[in-house]
Amino acid sequence: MIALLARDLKLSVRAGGGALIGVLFFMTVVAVIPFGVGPDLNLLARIGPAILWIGALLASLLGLDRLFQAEREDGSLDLLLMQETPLVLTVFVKCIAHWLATGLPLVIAAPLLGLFMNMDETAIAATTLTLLAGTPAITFIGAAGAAIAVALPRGGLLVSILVLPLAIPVLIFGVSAVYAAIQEPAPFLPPFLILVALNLLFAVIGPVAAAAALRLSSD
Amino acid sequence: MSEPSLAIRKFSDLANPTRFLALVAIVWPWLAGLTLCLFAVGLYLAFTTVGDYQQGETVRIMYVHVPAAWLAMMCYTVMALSALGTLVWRHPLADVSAKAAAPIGACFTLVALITGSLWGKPMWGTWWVWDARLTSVFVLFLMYLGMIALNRAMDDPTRAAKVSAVLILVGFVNIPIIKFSVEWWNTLHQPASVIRLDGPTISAEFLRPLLVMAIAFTLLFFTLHILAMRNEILRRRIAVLRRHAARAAGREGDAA
Amino acid sequence: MRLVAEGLSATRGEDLIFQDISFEIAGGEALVVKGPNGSGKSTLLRVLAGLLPAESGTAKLLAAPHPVERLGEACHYLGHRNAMKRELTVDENLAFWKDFFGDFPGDAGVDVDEAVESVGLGGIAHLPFGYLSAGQQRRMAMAKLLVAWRPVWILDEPTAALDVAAETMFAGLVMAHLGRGGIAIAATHQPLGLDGVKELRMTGFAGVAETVW
Amino acid sequence: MSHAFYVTASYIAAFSVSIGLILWVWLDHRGRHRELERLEAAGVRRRSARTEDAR
Repeated sequence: MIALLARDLKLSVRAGGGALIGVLFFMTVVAVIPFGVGPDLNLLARIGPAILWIGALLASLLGLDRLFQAEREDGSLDLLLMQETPLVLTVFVKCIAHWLATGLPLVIAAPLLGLFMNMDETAIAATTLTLLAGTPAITFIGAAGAAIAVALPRGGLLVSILVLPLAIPVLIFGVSAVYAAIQEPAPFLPPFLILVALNLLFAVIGPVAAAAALRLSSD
Repeated sequence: MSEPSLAIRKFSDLANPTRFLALVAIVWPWLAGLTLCLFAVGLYLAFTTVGDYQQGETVRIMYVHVPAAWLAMMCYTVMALSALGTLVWRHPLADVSAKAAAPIGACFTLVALITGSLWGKPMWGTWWVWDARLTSVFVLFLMYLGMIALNRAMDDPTRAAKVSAVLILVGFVNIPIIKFSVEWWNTLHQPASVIRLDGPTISAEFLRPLLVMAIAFTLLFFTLHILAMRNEILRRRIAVLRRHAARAAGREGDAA
Repeated sequence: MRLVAEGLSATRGEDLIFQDISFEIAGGEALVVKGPNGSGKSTLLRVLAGLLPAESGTAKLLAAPHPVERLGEACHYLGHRNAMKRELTVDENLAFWKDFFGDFPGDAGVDVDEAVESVGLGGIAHLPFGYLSAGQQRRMAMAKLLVAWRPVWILDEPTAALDVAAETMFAGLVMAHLGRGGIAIAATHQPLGLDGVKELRMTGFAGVAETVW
Repeated sequence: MSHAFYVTASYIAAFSVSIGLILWVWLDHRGRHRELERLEAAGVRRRSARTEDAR
């Protein structure tokens, strides 16, 4: 399993890997927002957390379609399916590798973009923390969508369409946790704990569903 | 100065990468030494001049910020010239040059952004304002990153070079438009109270260290650029050798 | 150890690809599946590997050193695609599969260098897989069969892209595998150069399946 | 925070990014050089077989 993790990480940083693209997309999307809404620093500070979250959500969906498609194209998927190792575990490890390569850079880039959005220290810390807790959930639930779309010739866009509605709860609790941290009366912990719970739940549902979909779509 | 001679040779009788490598081996220690000396002088000057009465000590940030911003633009110009070389003269070194310049340009742009932000915090009280100049530099930074990503996404280097040459030129043509529209957008929104970067005209006292630092940074860029080009040439050579190796092994396999 | 298939049939979409196929292979024996294009050779192999569900019938490995739930766990499957990553070197690819497969109880796979030597391509394992020619890539995919032990080899057109020398080499590998008590099932048009093998002839399209529609 | 802090911070930032660049170029060169040597050790040579220029 460590071997699979190491291989996927290696593939994502080698030439042609997608590790850089996601974070670049994230930066571009967030950078474009002020051109739309205007450089009003107070307004940007107010909507900053939401924009960072939406940007991170879109960016983490970006490379998701390749998660199983690449394995299928060169025939590796067949061999992964045949082994004694439970397929759920294989999918889980692939999700972890994918998150480390694409999700974690987003979390690291978030504080910098927070500065561009003129957010204060609390807001930046809260956004980074919630992204750290929330982006794995997006990857896990996205894996299910990627597995469902794996057999389609042009599944890339479809994955986003399939997964976005499923990721709405993550977005809701992620953003509301950040706003709870900034605005005084609302407590931070309840939405954040729900976010963590969602993460754990999706860590189970996602791989199980993805494994089932992969078995069924094999032909 | 070794700089002009290199430029002349680079474009005239240096079609051959091997010749280029030989030249780099001679030139780069001198260039690096000169860069080091200039940096020593520049840093000495930068820390001995008195501070500006308005901006205080922070004026010293200018000595790294302005050269980095200058390099960010110059590097893009170098890339645009290389892109022309790739597309028009099909010079084999031109695409190597463009590819090697992208990460260096991105790094200097990053320095310009960071130092600009560090300058802005004590001046404006915030790390970042969507000032026209800063924003344009940020857009330039994104363009550099996009270029690097494009180069990494394609595994055939010569094809990647041609495609990214087109992108570089499109970007180069677009830069004035982007700059103009960002400025227009900015004046549309910007409240007049924000202090602009230019401030009072720079007096000769600041100009001297600034010039020395700018030349030092430029030389640093060229040193790094030719060394990065050398790496890129070696990388391509390795790729060719590997293909040779694979083919040679095939022939032996048939003979056996 | 015996591989027993009883009354296998499989469908693709509405078509019944084959029906009621039964055979039995003991350790050390090979089965060559023959038949015209579209007769269901590949489908049969994928059913045996557990990649497609069988419409009816079973395939089991009996008297194996380690009881298996699914036949696929005891199998190597060499399909049309090589299952190697172009970006990684051959060494990295093979080391990954060796680690990921693990050995089936009863025997052990050889290490990566030795496997590369056995397919006759020693010395270029440090190259990225994408740099190799089609034939070399195929041979490296065969080296994958050697790095981890599996008693059953399922081979789908294994020598399609290979020249005569490589075919002979591959026949040698299969014979060595049979000599260790393994089982090989191969679908092929070409004669594999194996002696003393069982043959299964697929007749082709078996009709339209009875459906609920 | 004092202005000196911002000045030193920006010099440190510029310095570390430059060092990072130099390090990248140097490590890249060492890696490529080693690969080339390994290839040559394996008997793969360019037809013009000029190896000194690789340094």
